[in-house]
Amino acid sequence: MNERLKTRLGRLELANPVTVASGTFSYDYADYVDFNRLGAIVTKTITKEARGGNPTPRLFETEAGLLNSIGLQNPGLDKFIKEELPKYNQWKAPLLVSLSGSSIEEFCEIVARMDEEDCAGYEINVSCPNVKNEGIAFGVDPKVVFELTSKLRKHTERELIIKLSPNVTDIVSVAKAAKEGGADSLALINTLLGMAIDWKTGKSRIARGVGGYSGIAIKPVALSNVWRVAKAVDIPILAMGGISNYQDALEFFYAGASVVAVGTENFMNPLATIELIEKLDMHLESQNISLKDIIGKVKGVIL
Amino acid sequence: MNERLKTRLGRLELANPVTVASGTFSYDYADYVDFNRLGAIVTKTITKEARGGNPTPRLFETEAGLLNSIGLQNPGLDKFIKEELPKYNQWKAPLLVSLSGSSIEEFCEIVARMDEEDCAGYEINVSCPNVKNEGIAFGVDPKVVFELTSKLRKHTERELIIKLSPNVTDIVSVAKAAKEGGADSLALINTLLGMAIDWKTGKSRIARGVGGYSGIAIKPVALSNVWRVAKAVDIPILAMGGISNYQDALEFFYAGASVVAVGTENFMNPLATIELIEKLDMHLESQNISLKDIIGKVKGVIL
Amino acid sequence: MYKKCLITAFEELKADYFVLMIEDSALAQVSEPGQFFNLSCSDGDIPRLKKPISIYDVDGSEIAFMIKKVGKGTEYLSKLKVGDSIDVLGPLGNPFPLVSGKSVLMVSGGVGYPPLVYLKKKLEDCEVISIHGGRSYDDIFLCDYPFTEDGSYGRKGLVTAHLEKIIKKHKIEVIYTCGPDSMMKAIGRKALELNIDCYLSLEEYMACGIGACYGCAVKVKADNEQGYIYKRVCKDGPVFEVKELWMEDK
Amino acid sequence: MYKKCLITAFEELKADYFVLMIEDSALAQVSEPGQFFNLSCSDGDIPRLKKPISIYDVDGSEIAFMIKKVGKGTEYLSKLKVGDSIDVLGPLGNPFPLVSGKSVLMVSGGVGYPPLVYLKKKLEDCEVISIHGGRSYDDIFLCDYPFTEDGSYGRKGLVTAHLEKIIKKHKIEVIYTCGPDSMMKAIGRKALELNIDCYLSLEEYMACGIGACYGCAVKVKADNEQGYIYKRVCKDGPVFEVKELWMEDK
Ligand SMILES: Cc1cc2nc3c(=O)[nH]c(=O)nc-3n(C[C@H](O)[C@H](O)[C@H](O)COP(=O)(O)OP(=O)(O)OC[C@H]3O[C@@H](n4cnc5c(N)ncnc54)[C@H](O)[C@@H]3O)c2cc1C
Ligand SMILES: Cc1cc2nc3c(=O)[nH]c(=O)nc-3n(C[C@H](O)[C@H](O)[C@H](O)COP(=O)(O)OP(=O)(O)OC[C@H]3O[C@@H](n4cnc5c(N)ncnc54)[C@H](O)[C@@H]3O)c2cc1C
Ligand SMILES: Cc1cc2nc3c(=O)[nH]c(=O)nc-3n(C[C@H](O)[C@H](O)[C@H](O)COP(=O)(O)O)c2cc1C
Ligand SMILES: Cc1cc2nc3c(=O)[nH]c(=O)nc-3n(C[C@H](O)[C@H](O)[C@H](O)COP(=O)(O)O)c2cc1C
Ligand code: FES
Ligand code: FES
Repeated sequence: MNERLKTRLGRLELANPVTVASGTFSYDYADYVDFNRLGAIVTKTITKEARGGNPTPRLFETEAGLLNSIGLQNPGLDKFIKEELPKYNQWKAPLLVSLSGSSIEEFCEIVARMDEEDCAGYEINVSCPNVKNEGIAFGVDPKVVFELTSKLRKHTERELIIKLSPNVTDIVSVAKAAKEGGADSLALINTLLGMAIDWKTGKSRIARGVGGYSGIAIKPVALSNVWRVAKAVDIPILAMGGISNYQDALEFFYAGASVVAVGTENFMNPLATIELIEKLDMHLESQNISLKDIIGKVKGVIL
Repeated sequence: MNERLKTRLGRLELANPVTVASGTFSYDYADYVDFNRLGAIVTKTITKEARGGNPTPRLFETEAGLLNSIGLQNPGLDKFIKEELPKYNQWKAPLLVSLSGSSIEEFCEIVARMDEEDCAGYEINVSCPNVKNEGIAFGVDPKVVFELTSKLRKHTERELIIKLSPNVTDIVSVAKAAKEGGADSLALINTLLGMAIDWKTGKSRIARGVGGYSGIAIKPVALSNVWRVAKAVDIPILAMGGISNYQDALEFFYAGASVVAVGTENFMNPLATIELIEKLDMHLESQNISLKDIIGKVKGVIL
Repeated sequence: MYKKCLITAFEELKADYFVLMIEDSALAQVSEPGQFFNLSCSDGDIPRLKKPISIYDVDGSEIAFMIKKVGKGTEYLSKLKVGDSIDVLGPLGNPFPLVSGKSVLMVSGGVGYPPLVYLKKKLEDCEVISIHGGRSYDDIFLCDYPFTEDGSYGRKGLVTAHLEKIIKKHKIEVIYTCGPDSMMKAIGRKALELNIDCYLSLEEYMACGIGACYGCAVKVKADNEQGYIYKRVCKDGPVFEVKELWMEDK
Repeated sequence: MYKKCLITAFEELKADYFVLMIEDSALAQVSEPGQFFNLSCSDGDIPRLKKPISIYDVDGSEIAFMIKKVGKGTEYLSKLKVGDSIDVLGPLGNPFPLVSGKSVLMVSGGVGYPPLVYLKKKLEDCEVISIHGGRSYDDIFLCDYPFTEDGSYGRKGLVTAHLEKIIKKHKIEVIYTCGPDSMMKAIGRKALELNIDCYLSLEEYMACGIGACYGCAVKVKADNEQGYIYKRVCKDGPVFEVKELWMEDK
């Protein structure tokens, strides 16, 4: 593209600041989206062993957002490497592999194995609300996050992104722990915890009861987390949470994000990423500014 | 009204399960709403000394919810007792006084003083996100909540409600601490933390940067908190968060709430409480059930 | 394909049903029975998840959908007019396998009706018997054996009631079915029992519609501990053979 | 009062401005200049906060609003038609104090125009001079001294530029003003300097509109440490005398 849109995510220089949120996008979108135009590609979260996922129903759209309870259904690391990785690597956009494990060792094992393959870096999912006995435990405790990050750091020289959960008392302390552990950048936010019930029958809309809440409704929450983390921790932020268009993206850049990801909006508009890039570029051009002029430059805050 | 709608909130038997969320309602609404028809009345949060509140702008409506940053502006306890309390006590609906303090002693002092006056009970606001150096600190730590609640318990025989914040890693542990400290019931949720930025100018929509996020957007989050707390703690729940109509209220009853409060929706429709009561009654009648038949009876959850 | 298409016809049927027609020859050429489109159901207002709707008919370069208004999304669609345009994503999913020279039974319930209409048009040299059921007269469309739950039209009761008799009478060799889960399960079980080929077009709540999100999962038999794995209705289906499906109750 | 009212007239003005008229004699009787209504701006869709709109005119049992389309809420209003109905909450706030037999200056900017039109109609025995400013020709309405920022109509520049000259020329004794914050501040300061009575009708983001939420705060002078306290524009205002206001920059 052009200079205006260039941005840095830790070790990576991206052609533009737009990528996709893990789990909401896959090579299936290649029929609609030119992946070469994305700033980066983020895969669905991969685990060491295959996972069957959660009982159904797994989805429900509420008045203003989406509940999901996929439960990290995925084919497992080996099959991913054999069958999916080659597909992703046909595109020139840097590939960030999202991964999760049930122990620190397992996280390390996956990174070590992936490091033998081709990809640009890792988004470490310690924050999926839809998996029991793990995920949450990792993402909410700064000590655990520090230990996990520092161990992972030893296994790779590639971009190491820790993806944070908003379902914590103090996201800043978790973010700091990730940075101190050696993370190159932070991704936030994962989904909120949410629920919906059919008022006619009393039936939970999601089989697991609670699911992950995403989409437009969570944008203000994501934005406040990005702003608070950006003020306190000086590594780049990959932001997601209700981002649908270039206006939303601008809010996040002002709050301190260096890259934005489109998640739930892909379902509403498969071309959302491309339209965002194009319109963002036009906007910056019309204002005669580049991205770096606005990142973190929110005004009017009286503390 | 009638038997179908009766509900219990700790020590109180309420004629119907509908009240208002603190800070979103005041006697100013008496021009529009017949307060005698409410199940209970909850006041705006009162502090010992008068409070000026936060800088402006204090409000912004996002795509799906409302940001506010009032900062507990209120006339202080003495003036409240002299000028506002008599107004509220002209109505027969039980009055719950919401209050907050900057130390455990101050909380106790307010309750002790109020106990000399006429009211049905207290909603203890340990969870306001718009006040610096307090609130949050109280509401997020189970140990502090336990200590606060047990000390307050010594000062009153009236209904003691602890209002919880959703901005915590583990709301259940805070809820348990409140119960163990002697709370009669729990109110949840207070607002989420949220932010919005004017994409054209980069200006924060709220002077303080971050505000409290309420309204329809937060309903799924409120519901998941109510459900998780109701399963774990067996004292009644006064639920709020995006409740706009009787269908929303039914979701919360199924999730485990004994009483619901209308907050942000009062701004959209001043008659929301009354319409909710009427339509809920019609619905229960048409199904030939009473409230107690559905409280906590959510179905279809596969754990 | 993801396209903005012109609405070329709109027809109210009875009660809450209506037919919407779009024009696009590229899409029409590749649209097969059993496939569906994800239709935009909002002008940017929320909620705005796309909604899956089966192909009801293809005529030249036009594609028809038959839709029942049940909520916000379908209500939006019901207010569209000829000359408006709509974003469509599709055709999605796998079509029904076509048989020829067979004695075929089609069983539909509610909005399971439309895909079978298009299927019938495409089946060659088959003798087709159709059963359709719904709550009441308003939900009944042209078929050989209509059933209503309230008895307001055709026979009273569930479509599955007389299933075996009809199968035997018409010497049915293949069954195609689309409708409520419970109905399809009953038909599937009967097909297994009588050892008849049976294709079901399933419904699950969908988000992406193209296989990316794994939201629309359904249990398919597998050689593992649980006995099943989850497949995606949108991409691995929506049509499944009864023998692949895990038929225990959820 | 909170009522559903019938829309009895709708008139497009230039550019994005329009006039909406509702009928209700009880409301009309108590509607005074400077007061406003909170109008419903949605059919249940979100967002749906009510929007404060000043009273532009009262004629018999009809109340008129002059509105500029600036976002979703006012866009909804701009699409209403005669015969539609709308929920209105009001009249809200305190009216302008009425003077008589005085030489009066009215200064408005943008959508600060409508309340002053109704005020003018209600002032008796006054000589009224009006200044109105806006971005360009599209934002200008009938007045004695029109100003545009881009010079496309009237004088080029801000309404405040020639303020002192006009005050002196017409021996102004009272100023009423409504418009952008910066404009009103400049006028207020000039009024203080020249010791002229000055009433400002303020705007702040509102939620309840009736004094319950404390969202619409504005700084008013007070005898405390900071020198100010916050009052509510909706209930304690929207009209304030310049002498009460805290005039430092925010
Ligand atoms: C493969 C497939 C083909 C379909 N074909 C047709 C058709 O030809 N004609 C027709 O009228 N209907 C069809 N449906 C059903 C149709 O998708 C739903 O009626 C529609 O999504 C309802 O949306 P709503 O906003 O109007 O109602 P809502 O109030 O949102 O939902 C009503 C019910 O519709 C279903 N539903 C809602 N959203 C979705 C979604 N995103 N994905 C799947 N189901 C959903 C749920 O069961 C829900 O309880 C099909 C569904 C699927 C999965
Ligand atoms: C006392 C008062 C009287 C007013 N009288 C008139 C009038 O007679 N004619 C007229 O055209 N406009 C009037 N306004 C302004 C009008 O309220 C806003 O233009 C309107 O709320 C914009 O809503 P929106 O959804 O169209 O735009 P949005 O895109 O939501 O907002 C555009 C701008 O309008 C203002 N605004 C938005 N929501 C509110 C709110 N809830 N409360 C206050 N301001 C808001 C903000 O400055 C915002 O930046 C008045 C405002 C106040 C406070
Ligand atoms: C259907 C769905 C599946 C998701 N799967 C994953 C996942 O596998 N790993 C992950 O880190 N986040 C996952 N997420 C969370 C998103 O990556 C993102 O953090 C969240 O949805 C907020 O962004 P959004 O509001 O733009 O969707 C998923 C979200 C959705 C809606
Ligand atoms: C303008 C405003 C002011 C509020 N003030 C208070 C308050 O003083 N004390 C309190 O406990 N909660 C306060 N809240 C939070 C509400 O009581 C309620 O917990 C929250 O808004 C969620 O409910 P809702 O979505 O129905 O509004 C306030 C909320 C709003 C919108
Ligand atoms: S709807 Fe996303 S995988 Fe089927
Ligand atoms: S808008 Fe609520 S107090 Fe003024």
